[in-house]
Amino acid sequence: MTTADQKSNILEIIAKAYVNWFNAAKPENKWTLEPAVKYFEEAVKAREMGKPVVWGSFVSQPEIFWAMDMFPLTMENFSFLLALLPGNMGHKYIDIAERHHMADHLCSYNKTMMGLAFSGDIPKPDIIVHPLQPCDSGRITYSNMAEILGVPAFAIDIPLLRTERGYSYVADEFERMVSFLEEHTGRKLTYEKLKEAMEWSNRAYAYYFKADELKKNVPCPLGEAFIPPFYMAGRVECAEYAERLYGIGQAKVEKGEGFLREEKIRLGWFSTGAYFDMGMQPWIRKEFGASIVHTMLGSYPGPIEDISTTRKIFEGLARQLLELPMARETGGLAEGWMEYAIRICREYKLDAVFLTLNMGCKNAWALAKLLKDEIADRVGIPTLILEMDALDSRVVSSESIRSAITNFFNTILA
Amino acid sequence: MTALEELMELSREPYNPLVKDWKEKGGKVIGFVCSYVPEEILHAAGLLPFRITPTGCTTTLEADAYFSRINCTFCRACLQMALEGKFGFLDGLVGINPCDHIRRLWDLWRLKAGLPFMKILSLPHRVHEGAVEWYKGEIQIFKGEVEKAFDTQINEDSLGKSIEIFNTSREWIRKLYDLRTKENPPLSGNEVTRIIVALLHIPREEGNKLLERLLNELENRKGISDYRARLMVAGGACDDPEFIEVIEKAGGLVVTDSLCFGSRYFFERVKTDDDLLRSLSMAYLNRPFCAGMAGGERNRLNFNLEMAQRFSVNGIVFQKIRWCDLWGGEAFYLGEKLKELGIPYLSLEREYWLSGQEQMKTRVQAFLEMIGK
Amino acid sequence: MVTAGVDIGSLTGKALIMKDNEILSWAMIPTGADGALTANKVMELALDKAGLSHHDVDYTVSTGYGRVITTFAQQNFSEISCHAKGAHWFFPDVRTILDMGGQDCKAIRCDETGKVTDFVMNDKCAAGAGRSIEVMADLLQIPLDRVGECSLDIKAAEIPISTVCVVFAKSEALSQLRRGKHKNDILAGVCRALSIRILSLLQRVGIEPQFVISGGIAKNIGIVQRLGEKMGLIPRICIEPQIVGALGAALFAREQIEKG
Amino acid sequence: MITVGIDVGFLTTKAAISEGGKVIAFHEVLTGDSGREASAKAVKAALSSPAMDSKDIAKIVSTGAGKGDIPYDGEQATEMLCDVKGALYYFPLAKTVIDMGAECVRVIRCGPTGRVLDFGLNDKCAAGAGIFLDVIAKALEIDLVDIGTLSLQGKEDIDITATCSVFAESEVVGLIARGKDKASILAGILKSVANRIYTLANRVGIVQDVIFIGGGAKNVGLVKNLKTLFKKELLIPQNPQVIGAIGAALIAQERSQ
Repeated sequence: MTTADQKSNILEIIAKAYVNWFNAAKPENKWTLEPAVKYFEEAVKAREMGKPVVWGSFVSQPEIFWAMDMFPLTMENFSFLLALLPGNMGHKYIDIAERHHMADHLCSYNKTMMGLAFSGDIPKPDIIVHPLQPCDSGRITYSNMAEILGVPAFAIDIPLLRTERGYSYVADEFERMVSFLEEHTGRKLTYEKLKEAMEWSNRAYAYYFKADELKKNVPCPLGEAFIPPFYMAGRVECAEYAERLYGIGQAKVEKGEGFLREEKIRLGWFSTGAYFDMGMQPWIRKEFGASIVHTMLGSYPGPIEDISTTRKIFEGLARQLLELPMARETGGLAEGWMEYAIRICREYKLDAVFLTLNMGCKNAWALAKLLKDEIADRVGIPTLILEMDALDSRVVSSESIRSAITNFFNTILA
Repeated sequence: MTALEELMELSREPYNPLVKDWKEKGGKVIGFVCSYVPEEILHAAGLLPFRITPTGCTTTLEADAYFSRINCTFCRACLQMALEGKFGFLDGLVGINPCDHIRRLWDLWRLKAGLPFMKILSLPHRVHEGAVEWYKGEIQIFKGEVEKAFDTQINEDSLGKSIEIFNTSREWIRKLYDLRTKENPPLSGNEVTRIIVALLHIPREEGNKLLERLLNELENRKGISDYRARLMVAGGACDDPEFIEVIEKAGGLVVTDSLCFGSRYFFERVKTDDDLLRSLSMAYLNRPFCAGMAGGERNRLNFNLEMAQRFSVNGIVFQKIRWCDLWGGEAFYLGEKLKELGIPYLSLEREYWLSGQEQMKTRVQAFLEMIGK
Repeated sequence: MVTAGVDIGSLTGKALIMKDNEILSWAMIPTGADGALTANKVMELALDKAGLSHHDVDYTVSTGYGRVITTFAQQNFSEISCHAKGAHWFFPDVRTILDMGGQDCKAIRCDETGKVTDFVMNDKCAAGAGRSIEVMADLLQIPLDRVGECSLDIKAAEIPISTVCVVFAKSEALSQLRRGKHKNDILAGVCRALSIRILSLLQRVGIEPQFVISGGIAKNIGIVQRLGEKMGLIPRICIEPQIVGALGAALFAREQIEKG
Repeated sequence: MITVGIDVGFLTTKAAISEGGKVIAFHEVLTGDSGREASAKAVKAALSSPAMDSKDIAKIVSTGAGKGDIPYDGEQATEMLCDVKGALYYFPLAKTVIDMGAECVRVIRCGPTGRVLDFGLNDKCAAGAGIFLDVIAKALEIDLVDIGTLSLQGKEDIDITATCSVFAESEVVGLIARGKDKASILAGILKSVANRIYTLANRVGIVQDVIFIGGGAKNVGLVKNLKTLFKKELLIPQNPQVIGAIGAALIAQERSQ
């Protein structure tokens, strides 16, 4: 007997879920859900419309796929959505992965997607493309997944250090990737198509970068939940989202308004959150008057400067790729994350930091004390270290996470 | 003392007599943690390359202030000994990024117990032509850093000589492994692990002499016949002879392995008739893959099968240190495949030092009973 | 021919005497501080019941964590093999066995001859091992053999137990008691938590009928029923689940003689 | 005007009375089946010597695992705050407070005014918490209070490798079976517990003066092990287990002004 008995198509389930969320949303918020609704509608139909489906990682860029008229699915997205959908759907797939001897200590993002792929509850892709970042767990999972599903895969190798030599190595990898894609899909990448995608992408990155900068204002004008769907970067929807978000933030700043009526404390949330409890952030705002002005997954690098040639674009993408959320933190040497953390604490005028130690994240766990001490010594603000699993509520319940947070506010921030 | 006895002796503690000796003669010792670091470069610069093993470490008290309970105990043990000053005899440390734990070990060691010479190489995680070029470049830069730091020149000639020396010991070890294909191997698995650990901790010239003597001795050493089954150990880094001993005490003679403290480290010869740096990069990257190499599943599986067949093993013991994601992910694929192929397969998770021995013994015994031995 | 099997577990020691394929007698006593002593004692008891003495026994096999200190046994086998063998004697069509001892929990797969084909054990942490039931029974002052039925007779509502740690689960239960919750409702939560952990272990070897539960846990209807529901099949229970290991050992003893 | 602090712990419940910033009485009772009854009992007893009138109670502050369940309408304070307040009352130079209770080990860094700067908890795994010693005491068939003194007579050095308290329990049983003496086994157990506390303290950071409170501080064997690990002096108040309650009483004073 297996629990994968009752086949269910996760794509359709999530497409439906987004429609429901859209219908339930307040009129003024509907725009934030429009792109995702469209994206998953298309995702369900991608095959019929003859688009090759490519599975990719969330620390990668989809522009090239859109430009080649392929349909990119970000697998971590499913892990995330399955965790927050009612009924802990994610647990089922985590169990399937572990049952097949996938070590229980891998990241639950990866366990969920491996279980999902293995269960057959999501149609096999035509190709898998994954950069070898941000961690061991991600690297081995995508690689194994391709082998087990028997799907051609391309892994973008990532150098350790951010150097010119490194960037051009990654740019070369993009060239190798494109010829791999052309070979397996019979489609050609043209500069015109790529340029068009990059213009939309740049627009999204540029506006969101400015929106993120706005959050440095006191009070912080925007909530942490509003992040453009970068899995659609290279398409108009993502750009429009970013532009609109920036507009809202700008207006608030001009009126001197904050996202919170009264901003008592400015929090930075490094590393992942507890995504199985979507009520947690609102609770923190309400309970402690704290606004979360920076989150790891909500802070993106800027646009690409030079898109005059395909090679220039690859070189730009290479730089951007190594600065994407999480790659920026866990990639390279310890100083990379430490210096970035210090900069964020200062520029965003943080009063305290939440550092989540996701059960799978060997990097965060290994650097937690370095980060905490560095932040205390150089910025002089306290860090709450939260041991939890970002997706698996069975590891640490949201009750105990909330009580840890309450303790922190009632003692150190008292 | 026989060569075997000498090697057993040398394997006991990192700071062994030969290293002491080397230091007293004013020699410099450079440590490295992962088998992908090109030792030949260090050797050619007149330095003693020293593959770090936390041999004898039983606690990670101080290390755990930085590393956490979900980090690999091999790396935690290395950091512990570094913080205790047990690696005080090192003049430098060469870092590399095969996995997150070893990369973070490099960070924490550097920031909390820094050594005079500290450089890190960027290892590719996918083996292809471009990666060979990239790693050649890394080795080139590294060569320059070594030359600068120790103000010496490494030329084709000196590097060529060093490569030959390392090729020789690779050859001796291959011969040693050949002896284990016999029905009554002259060496037990834990002896072989001790030999390899010793070899990684001493000047290679000395090591080669010892290996040569050992091979002669073994010709008339009585083979081991009182075993229930022939086993192969696969998986992540394993430099702990005592772990192998637990398996062998239960009656499973370890006759071969696919470990980076074993066959994987020794089986690739470095070409000397071509651009040497390129040949180094080529040889190191084309070794039977570590789980850190993306898309290497078949490469790893085939190497395991090849070894299993050549040494006519009755089963494969896959072992990894808990919290190792690379081998923990690989277990998914390897487990599925070996099941399909009907090859008996036992998966053990361990900490660097033996804990819960009783449970491990039970598992191994049950495994032997399972394969009808 | 007379053979004996001795199973020294972390909580209880069992001995079983067989004549050819018939069980003559068996005995069970709690494992004291001295495992070797326990082995001797329980063997004596079993022999008395059978009206035999040591020299009537042709061959003895020991198993359980005390298998090596059982000095009078000629051979020892792992409890994993013994439980498969014993369960197969009761149910020749068994394919999956769950054995839950004091501190570890084993999921075993075997073939039509009762030979082990795959197995997994919990380790590092006793979460989901039999000990937790003991601890709870002791805390709630309910006899061990009544825990199961109580856990099924829910009064108000099942009380979820959040921690996996046996020791903390106990204090979590205690604080629930202090809040005036009913013992049964607490036990319901305990048994559910346990069966979920057992199930995930079983799923790692893959569950094929017939599914047999051996060891003390088989007497806990609360666990057995919950497992059955979750797996959609009815677990088979040996008449004397706790002697399955010793039985397997005695059967191995016979094989040893037949092998010569 | 007097104030009361109540610490409703897992094993015992403590009440302390403070007047004018001074601690004038305290009492400890077993928590038993009901934290409410236990706190009532403890407060009554504390008020009896010297005899005081409950009408004079200006404020009650409760802390500890059962702080939410007391038969008075008082306020609550976190265990960290109370530990620090109580520790500073006896040792004004306290910078680090280690509290080993039955269920939770706390390491707290504090400022001179009683401000909590940082803290670390071990409340996920029983191995390392006080309750673990309870389990071991039962396994060895000895009295919990004797563990410390007995362990000092240990002859040989035994390492307990098990990471789980239930496994440790059977490891202990196994050790006895192999004829090891109880004292040495206890020494090994206390070493493993001390190691866990030390690791936790290291992550938070250890600054002199270090104050050790809670039931664990009464265990001389544990204290000995910790001193060797910390290579620092450990300051221990007379009644380490009531410091939390005392802290609560003092906080009640501050809040009532």
